[in-house]
Amino acid sequence: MARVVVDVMLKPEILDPQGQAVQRALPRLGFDGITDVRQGKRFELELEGPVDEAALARIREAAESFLANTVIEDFTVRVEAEGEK
Amino acid sequence: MARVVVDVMLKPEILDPQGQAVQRALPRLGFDGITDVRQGKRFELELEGPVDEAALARIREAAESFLANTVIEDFTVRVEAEGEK
Amino acid sequence: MTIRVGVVTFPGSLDDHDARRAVRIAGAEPIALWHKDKNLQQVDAVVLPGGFSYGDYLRCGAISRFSPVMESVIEQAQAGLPVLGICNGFQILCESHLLPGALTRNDHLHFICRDQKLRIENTSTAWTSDFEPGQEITVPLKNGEGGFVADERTLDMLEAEGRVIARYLDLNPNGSRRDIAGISNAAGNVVGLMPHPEHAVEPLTGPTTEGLPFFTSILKRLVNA
Amino acid sequence: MSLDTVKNALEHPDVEQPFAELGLKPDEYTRIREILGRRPTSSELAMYSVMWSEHCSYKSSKVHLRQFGDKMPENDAMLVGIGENAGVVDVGQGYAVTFKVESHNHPSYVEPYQGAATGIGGIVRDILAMGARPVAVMDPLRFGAAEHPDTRRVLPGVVAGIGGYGNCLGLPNIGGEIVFDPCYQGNPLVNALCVGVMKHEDIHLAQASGAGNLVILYGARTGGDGIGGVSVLASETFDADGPAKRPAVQVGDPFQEKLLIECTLELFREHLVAGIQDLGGAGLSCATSELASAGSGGMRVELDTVPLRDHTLSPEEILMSESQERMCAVVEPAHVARFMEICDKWDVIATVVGEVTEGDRLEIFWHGEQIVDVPPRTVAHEGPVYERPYARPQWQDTLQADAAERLPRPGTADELKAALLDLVASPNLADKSWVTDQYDRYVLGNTVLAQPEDSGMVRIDEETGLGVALATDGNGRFCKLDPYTGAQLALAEAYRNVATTGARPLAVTDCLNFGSPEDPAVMWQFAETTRGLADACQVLGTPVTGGNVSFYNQTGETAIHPTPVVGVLGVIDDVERRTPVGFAEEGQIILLLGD
Ligand SMILES: Nc1ncnc2c1ncn2[C@@H]1O[C@H](COP(=O)(O)OP(=O)(O)O)[C@@H](O)[C@H]1O
Repeated sequence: MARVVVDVMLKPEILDPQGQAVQRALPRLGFDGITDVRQGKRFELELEGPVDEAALARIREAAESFLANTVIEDFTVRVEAEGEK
Repeated sequence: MARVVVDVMLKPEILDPQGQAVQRALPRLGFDGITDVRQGKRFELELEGPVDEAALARIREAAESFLANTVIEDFTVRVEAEGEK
Repeated sequence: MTIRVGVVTFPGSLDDHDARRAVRIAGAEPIALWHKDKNLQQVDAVVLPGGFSYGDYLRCGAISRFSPVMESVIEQAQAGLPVLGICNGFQILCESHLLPGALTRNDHLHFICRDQKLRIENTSTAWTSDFEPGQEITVPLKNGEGGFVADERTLDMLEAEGRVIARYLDLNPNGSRRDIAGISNAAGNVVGLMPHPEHAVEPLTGPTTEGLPFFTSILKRLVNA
Repeated sequence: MSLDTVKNALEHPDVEQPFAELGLKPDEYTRIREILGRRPTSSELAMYSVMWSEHCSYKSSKVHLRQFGDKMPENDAMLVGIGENAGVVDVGQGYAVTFKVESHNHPSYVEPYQGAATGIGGIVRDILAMGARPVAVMDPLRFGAAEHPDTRRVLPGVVAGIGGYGNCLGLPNIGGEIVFDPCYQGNPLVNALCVGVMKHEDIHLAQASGAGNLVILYGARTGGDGIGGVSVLASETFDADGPAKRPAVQVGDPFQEKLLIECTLELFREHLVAGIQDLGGAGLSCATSELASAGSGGMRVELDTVPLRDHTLSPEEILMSESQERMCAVVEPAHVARFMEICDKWDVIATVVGEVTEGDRLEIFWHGEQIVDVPPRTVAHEGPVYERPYARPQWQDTLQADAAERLPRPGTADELKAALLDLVASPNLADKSWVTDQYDRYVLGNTVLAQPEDSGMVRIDEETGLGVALATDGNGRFCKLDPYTGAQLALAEAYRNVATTGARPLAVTDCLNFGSPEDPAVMWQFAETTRGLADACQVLGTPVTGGNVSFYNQTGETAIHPTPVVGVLGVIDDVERRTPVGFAEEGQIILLLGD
């Protein structure tokens, strides 16, 4: 069993109201020095078989066509290293 | 300027309807061999100053008290390595 | 004497006007409270209304819980001030840890608006004393994140202490654990409820008027106090 | 790279300009040069190109829409007519109501959720800009075949977007339509209606008058949203690296819009606003030129004061940006401080970006250099007008000859049963609660009728029970068979739906969804539709107070069915006396009216 993580973030040029709301709230809560916040999604996929290039290619395809909306979002796919949380 | 990433995931014992919906849809779209999917949030925070221990401690505090609801969610904080996307 | 019930307006509150109307129809005086204001104007009770405060962007209620008004609400609720949180208000109460558990995304992932049947399970709280024990009512429900969750121990504790104040009947609209629609704190002065009793106070605009006792309960309690 | 200033345009008159890429025809470009007596600067070119687009200028539809004014029935209720952001009618007891239906078809096909969401956001700001509190929305929708895979992509996103935005704004959804027809497969119709209420004295207009008054931009920061088209200009003004990516898609922020509504209503309440305009399509180009054009003076704008979300934007792009959730107000200097206080109370960013001037020019500056100097009317109100050729298509006869009488009829009980089951199961007739359950119909506590009723109804005065009813209808198949009669049938149906609630139909709004106006057959459908609607409005005594035209709804060469969506507004003196559909109790007598 292996874990693959897909991170999906709004493209930088797209308005991110969620991230902005968090950013505006942080100084009010006493957390300063944070100049920008973007909020995105994180998917953790557990794979049955080995994470070889073929498996990763399929996950990239799933991310492209389904997990992310590439009209407004970018994504990255990576294998989570053993023991990483 | 440095980027700190906060990942927030539902605790394993809490039902994750979004992750489940994704998991159910994947085989229908022809993506097999994925035994579990969890969906969480990813925050990218841009810091003004250096990311030293003090800065990280403050971000951990913000995650604990604000970015995550620790009744149902776990979080991790990490500095994004140079050039990582 | 007139009973004064404060209704807080957060940025993004939507049902604040409706909550004030319900308070008025119940015979009390509604007082508008502003999120930036710590002063609760000596109200006798507080309603945290429904809506999408701060857009519900981080988590529902997560940002509002840190507003100045909540400092006072939290402090006074702990001292016994009756507080009712409806929908977004319930979410704010959980985020504030005045109530246990959390409200999560509906299990079907959609926003849902429907006339919902409930059973009132506890009539000894500040906000439910005007109901008959076991009374079944229908009031509107509308939310996208209304699934109540808590760990098993907390759920057992809520059941054992009679703190589940309302349960969904016929259909569980959002995947709430144990069909929970509303709960109270241990003292019974703080109540959180996912459905919207303030939309069931007039025959013309609501499915029933069976939401009204939530607002008349508080009157009786305060008058008798 | 270099800024194209007015001075530069004079000194370098022969620069070749990408007017065609911006959608301007050669003669339109020539006319701009005539108006200005020189070549336009790139900022001016940007402004003219968006404002003279079909969408903003109504250049193909204007000559036909005039009938709504020419044939307007006598009607005392009309307070503000066609031409403003939305029409306003008197509903008695000192109240006025404003309502309008608009399209957001193309954006909703590209990005269903955000396209539909920003469609709601846009129409709500139109209503707000009239001085009214928005009180309800409706959403007439048309999709391709229910079982088509792309409908699965488009429909859930559209419905979630309408719900996501409308629910978060706190506006009850009191009705709409969902129609499936293969003709909408590559071009769904997402129309959105909003209705707002105000007192007569609160009506506000989009005009900038009074030299010395300040122009305040407030709401969201300006980003690169929806400026795909102008990137041609940007690529000329940017250095070798080229411009940063510009999104073609706008993202809505309903929370920001809710703040904008409450903030604006408080500004109105304190009488701080002399003129106001929402920023919709064409953004600042539209708001500044329309305000200046409708007012008595000119306007001077310092464009570099506009708060930005993206600091790489060029002045041309700032002028064209369609970033959502912004408004532009004209304010007397004495009121500016209080104006800013109220914006601050609602956490709304507000910035003085310019002032009303004595002259009659719209002048825009960028870090002190003049980049625009135009007569505003030529941008906003005196754009090109076309008498497009139109002709009844030859296939119309064949189509009409293929009459319903030729279809087989169910003969036996079994066939009847099967026909009935088919009807009941058809997506167009089946229960719609799977959609309407995703919309909040209770918020604000004044919804008297909503789904499954044929009209929505909201109370506008809690003391007296005064209320309004609204219905929208449209049938593209009828209109394809006969656009003149089809439009009238749509009006008649909406009119009946309102009347049967007990309300008195008062006024009409319409969204005219058609194919390309450059196709004479489509133009004929359009001409027939407007003629039919104007004639019927005259007969029924209900004026058209405003609406929207959406052309170029087609896939390749194939146009959608001509689809006018007609909204009727009625007034009821006491909502207690409304008549819901359905049998109320046993023993009631059933009557059939009409034949
Ligand atoms: N897109 C929509 N948004 C909101 N309400 C809708 C929508 N589509 C249908 N409705 C509502 O659902 C109900 C049933 O719609 P429909 O089946 O089209 O009714 P009818 O055929 O009687 O016009 C009506 O109250 C209508 O206003």
